[in-house]
Amino acid sequence: MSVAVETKKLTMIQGINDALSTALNEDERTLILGEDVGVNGGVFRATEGLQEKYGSGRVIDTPLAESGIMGTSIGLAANGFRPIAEMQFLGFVYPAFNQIMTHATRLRQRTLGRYTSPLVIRAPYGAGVRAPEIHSDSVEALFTHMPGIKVVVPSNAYDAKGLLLESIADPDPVIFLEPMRCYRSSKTEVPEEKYKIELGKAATLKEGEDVSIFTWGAMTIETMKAVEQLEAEKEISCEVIDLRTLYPLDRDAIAASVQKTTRAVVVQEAPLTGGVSSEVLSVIQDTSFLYLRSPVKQVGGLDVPVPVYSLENEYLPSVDKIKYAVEQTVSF
Amino acid sequence: MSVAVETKKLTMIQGINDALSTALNEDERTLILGEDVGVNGGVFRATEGLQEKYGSGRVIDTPLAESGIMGTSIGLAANGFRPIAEMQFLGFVYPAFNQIMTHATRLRQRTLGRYTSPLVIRAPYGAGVRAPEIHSDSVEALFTHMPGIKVVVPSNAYDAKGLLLESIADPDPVIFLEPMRCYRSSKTEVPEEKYKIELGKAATLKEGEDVSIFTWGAMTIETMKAVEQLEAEKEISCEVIDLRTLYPLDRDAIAASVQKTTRAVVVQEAPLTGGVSSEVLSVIQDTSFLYLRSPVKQVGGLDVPVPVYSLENEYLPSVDKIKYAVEQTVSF
Amino acid sequence: MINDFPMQQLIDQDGNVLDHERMQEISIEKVKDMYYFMHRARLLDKKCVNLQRQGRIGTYVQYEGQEGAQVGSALALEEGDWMFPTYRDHAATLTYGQTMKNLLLNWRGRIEGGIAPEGIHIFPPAVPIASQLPQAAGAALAEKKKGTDRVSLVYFGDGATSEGDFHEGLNFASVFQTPTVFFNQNNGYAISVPVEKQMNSETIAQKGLGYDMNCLRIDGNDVIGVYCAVKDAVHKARSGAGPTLIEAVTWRYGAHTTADDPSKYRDQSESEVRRQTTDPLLRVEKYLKAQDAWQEQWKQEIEAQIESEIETALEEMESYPEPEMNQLFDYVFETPTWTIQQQIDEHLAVKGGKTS
Amino acid sequence: MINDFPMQQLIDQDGNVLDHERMQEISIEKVKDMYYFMHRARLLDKKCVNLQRQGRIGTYVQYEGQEGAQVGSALALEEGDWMFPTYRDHAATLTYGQTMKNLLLNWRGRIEGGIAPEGIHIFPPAVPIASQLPQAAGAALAEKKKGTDRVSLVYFGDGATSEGDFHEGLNFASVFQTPTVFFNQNNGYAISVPVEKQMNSETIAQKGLGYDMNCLRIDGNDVIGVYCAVKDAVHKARSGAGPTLIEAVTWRYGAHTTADDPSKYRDQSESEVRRQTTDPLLRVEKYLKAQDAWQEQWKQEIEAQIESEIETALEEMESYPEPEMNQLFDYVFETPTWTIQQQIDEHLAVKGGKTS
Ligand SMILES: Cc1ncc(C[n+]2csc(CCOP(=O)(O)OP(=O)(O)O)c2C)c(N)n1
Ligand SMILES: Cc1ncc(C[n+]2csc(CCOP(=O)(O)OP(=O)(O)O)c2C)c(N)n1
Ligand SMILES: [Mg+2]
Ligand SMILES: [Mg+2]
Repeated sequence: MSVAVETKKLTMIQGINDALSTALNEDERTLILGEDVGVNGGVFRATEGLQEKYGSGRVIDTPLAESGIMGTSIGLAANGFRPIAEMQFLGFVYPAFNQIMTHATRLRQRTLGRYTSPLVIRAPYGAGVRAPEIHSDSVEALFTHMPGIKVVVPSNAYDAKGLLLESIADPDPVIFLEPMRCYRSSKTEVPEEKYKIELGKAATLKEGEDVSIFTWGAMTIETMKAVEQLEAEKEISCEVIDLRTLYPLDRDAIAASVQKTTRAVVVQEAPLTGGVSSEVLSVIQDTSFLYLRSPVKQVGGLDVPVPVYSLENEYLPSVDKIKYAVEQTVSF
Repeated sequence: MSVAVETKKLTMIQGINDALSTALNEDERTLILGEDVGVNGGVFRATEGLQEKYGSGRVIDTPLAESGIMGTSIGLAANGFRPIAEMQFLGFVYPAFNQIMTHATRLRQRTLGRYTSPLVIRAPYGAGVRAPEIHSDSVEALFTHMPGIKVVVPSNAYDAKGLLLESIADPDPVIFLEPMRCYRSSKTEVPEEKYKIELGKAATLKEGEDVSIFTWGAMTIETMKAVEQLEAEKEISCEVIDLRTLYPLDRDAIAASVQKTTRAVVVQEAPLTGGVSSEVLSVIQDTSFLYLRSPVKQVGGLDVPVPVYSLENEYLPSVDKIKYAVEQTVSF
Repeated sequence: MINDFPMQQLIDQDGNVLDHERMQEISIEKVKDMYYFMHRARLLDKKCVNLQRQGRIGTYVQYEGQEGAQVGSALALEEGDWMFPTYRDHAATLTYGQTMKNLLLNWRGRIEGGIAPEGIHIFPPAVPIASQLPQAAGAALAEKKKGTDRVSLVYFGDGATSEGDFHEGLNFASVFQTPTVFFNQNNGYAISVPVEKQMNSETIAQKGLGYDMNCLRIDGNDVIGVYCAVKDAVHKARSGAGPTLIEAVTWRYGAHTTADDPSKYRDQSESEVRRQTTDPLLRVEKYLKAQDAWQEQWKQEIEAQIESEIETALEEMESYPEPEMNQLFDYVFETPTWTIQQQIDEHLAVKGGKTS
Repeated sequence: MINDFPMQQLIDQDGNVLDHERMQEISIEKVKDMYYFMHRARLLDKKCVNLQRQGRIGTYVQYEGQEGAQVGSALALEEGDWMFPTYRDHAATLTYGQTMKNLLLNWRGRIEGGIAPEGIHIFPPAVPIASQLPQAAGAALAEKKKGTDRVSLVYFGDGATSEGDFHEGLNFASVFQTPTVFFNQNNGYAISVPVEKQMNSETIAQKGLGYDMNCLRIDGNDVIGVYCAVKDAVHKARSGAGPTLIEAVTWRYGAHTTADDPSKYRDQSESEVRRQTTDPLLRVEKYLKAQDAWQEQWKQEIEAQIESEIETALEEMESYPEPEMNQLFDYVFETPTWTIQQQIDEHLAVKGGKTS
């Protein structure tokens, strides 16, 4: 049996807009709050047209105060709504850190389930789009270490729509990080209808035999480029896995891939030390120690503040660095 | 040649007070800012007697606002002073996160050295003292992943004094985390005179042959207990290393120990996922892959919010859990 | 500025009525109720200080002296309203329906201690100072969106006014005109820091001016005055006239918590003087006496009743089953992640003595 | 409330003097200086918008329309004072001594762009909104502790007043009575959000009341009025009378940044009307004309001079050497940690083509 599904080719930002509209349409409790999300439709147009369609009572321009946005969202969530709070850029989530860390993530436990915070925090993030200072931080690791919140990072329109709808439906807080470089870098076929993608499940972007490369978000772009060259130039067969959810990681997918290829490289954009890549290493160590033929190499941003844009290409993991790491791993 | 050094037996909190007094006495630019640090001498008495001695212009009771404390300290540091900002508990550092993450740690880079923030953030931290909610968080990993700040954790009076004096002298931001359980858990001989301990250097608490255990802060207490039992009951010879500085880690000490014992366990108090222990694993993987006979085991707190005190012993890594992990590692 | 914000009273500290018209609304029975709730709270507080000394509960946060502010405000709420307390507001939560048993459990470090009986909307006491303010604005905004006339009432101290969240909470509430009452208890101190070092302004009430918010300053030890002021603010909120900031001036007699030594930073004899002069219970007693409505026997009756209530609660607390481990795991997410599940398994493996 | 905070002017929009006494202090030369600095800033701004369109610089933040507020305030500072600008305050920093070359480099994403010449205390432009306010309090507190009479002047927008750091900065400054001038440019919008949605109050000046801080509201397009008001505030600060909050009402003609499309959220024709009516340069021109002190030739002379200055700066910018990699590494810590050193080595190994 085959079912005809209507699809359209969308950029990731369109996929996100589609998911938001779907959620607003389907459930009256869904609200969007943030800076410039209303009339302006968001600085990246993620919420374009939504206030017009669903009203300023549901797509709400807030004052410029991230802690206020989060605190208000927690109150709304505990009292029956499903807020989607936008942080205009992830680099501006820090003022809201206290609300997220001590309240959003803890309310269910603090009340043994009486109150919950079914909310989503959306934030554009990452470097590589020549944005001003502080606009380019990739601090997903701050949230993977925070008990009580799930961390999701899509890399394309299809995943973005499905993962965002699942995040909104999730009964607990989810932080949904949107790599700015992926917003318009490609288009994918996206079903017009509603669908969800389970959180905690990685996607295999490419199968391979010699080495597993784990990555997510914008680094999928660099990684796929590196892999293309590696396969052509060096005949190294690479498996590429887009982790998609960073907490909880897809332990089974990581283990299965490493156990097949016996080698692994992790590519992250964030500063190397203390990043999510070290956690992927933990999972590999735990599940696949005896399979490993060489040390897991981590490729990451430098342990320096994300610089202003003239230096961002030097900061970011490059195709060459990924190739270098993969070659080192394979030839170890 | 031998030099007679006057020492006194101090608790860790006394060692800290001694270091603060030394720094205030020696350098006029040193200031202390925080909630209740003045007249009250701090809720743990870390600053006891200091306002009396050095005046309310140098030991300053601030309004109750952590972001204000940090922001003001940054302005003072950039303009010639050496502020030591106290966060009353580490669980209350979150409102100051933005100032630390986007300013204190970046000022030197943003100005190519024109302005700097030679400041120290002190904070009591960790569970196990039956403190109220949110008072017991151990979130050192949030800072080890933050480029531009060093992370120091003493476990006894001698280290505390030497490390704190070095942190104050450091030309860049240091976050100095004081495990509350160590404040009065033991006394050590502390020289009366000034001395410093280099940051980034671990201390070997005990030499051993079969397995290296890396830990820091209050977990040194649990670990030493576990080791005593393991050696007595199971004849497992354990090397115990107190990392003392979590950023930068003591790579050489970690490598040397693992290469000697060929096995490693990391014990941290923080929730397991995304903690500093994964970073220790990274260093081991990078430096000592071929030496390892078994996967590095990590023992940590649970991936749950630090609970209120009736449950904190269930939350914290226990002596039994450490023993279990060491045995698993040795018998792998 | 302080002249613009006189400390409003209905009853002065000698029990004299200052606003006869307003007092028409307040029956003697109502006043006796207030006294009852204050007395109940105070006896519990005294008991808790003793329990802490005996090591039967952990570090305890006293509120003695603040019963007028807390009880008066709590009584102005109705069913379905939302209360956002701090760690010090147990007189308020107790009055609004939290059980004594749970309050005691709270000081035993039990999660149950922060949960009110089904149907009573009390958030668990906020520990990170001022963080509850934007949340209270959010909960009230939810009611407004649902089209009810329910309100939220949020407690916070003088020290809390320095936090960014105080400002953001008031701003959001005023911008969205949420039905929220911001109820400040200015007890003069944030741990050791007197209000004069906390702020440069002479009143907290005036901080409402920056938001064009209704704001006033009242005597927090005048329970009837507190009740009326909060009632008015609640009424405004219900009828769509937006939030109000109330500064209730009060005093804690004791230490910040049982872990604190107030003699380090203030002369405790001031508390002794206040007990004789501005005490909220004493004031009602004087008022009732002046109205010829005070019966010593009644007082003894309610006291006996409260004491037996406390004893019962204490027994319940002390015989309460030990916490289940699953409280740690089962409420982080609706469904535990594999990371947590793996940790449970290992935890149980170690506990069960299975060490390999 | 708005009546308590009338928008103060020295010169009205037709160039008429409203406060003759005060104008005694202000020589025609001084006014011409102000015009010169405003014109210089405006020409640079226009140039930058063009450079961005041509792709010669990155996303750019316009300030056209706000030159009165920025130049008037900057001129009130003296050597050794501290300036804390935002991303939009280049007319101020330029006037206070930042170079055109560096401003241009700033928009090329160069670190040098945020650094002022040696001896001029300008902090790099703050991007996280309002974060610079407590820092400005801190820098001023340092001067006070050193016993100098130097002050800090901090810029921020209407949107910034919603952040917790606005509140904490003002509170710290008022509690410690730091010599700080909080200079708000209320340009009506925070990106797309009009000030009416940002706050419930009609003025920003009134927010100073909560701190018992000097506060006033001025016409930000009246450069002379701005200069005098800030001069007064600076004088107060220098003489130990503490901080001041100034709301300067102004308008940005253009988009929030070159990445923004203002037609999404407002009718841009309002900017056109304002160019003809409230423009800060036009006003000075009218004033000078009324004083018979306007020479078209002088204007052309300064224009030519400014244009050549801009051309020189542009050349310097475009011929500026590419950034050195070491800028990334060498300024994280005074001495790089091994983690960074290892990353440098690997970085160079890869760059050097040494792939194993
Ligand atoms: C964000 C934060 N910082 C610091 C603390 C530590 N602390 C607990 S109570 C307190 C003083 C609070 O004073 P106030 O707001 O006046 O309330 P009161 O205790 O007098 O009722 C402080 C500093 C905290 N709980 N949260
Ligand atoms: C903490 C933070 N949140 C969000 C942003 C994104 N942002 C940049 S400018 C701006 C609006 C600022 O408005 P206003 O304070 O009025 O200053 P203006 O831009 O009008 O000069 C916003 C929301 C930011 N830079 N920092
Ligand atoms: Mg108080
Ligand atoms: Mg603005």
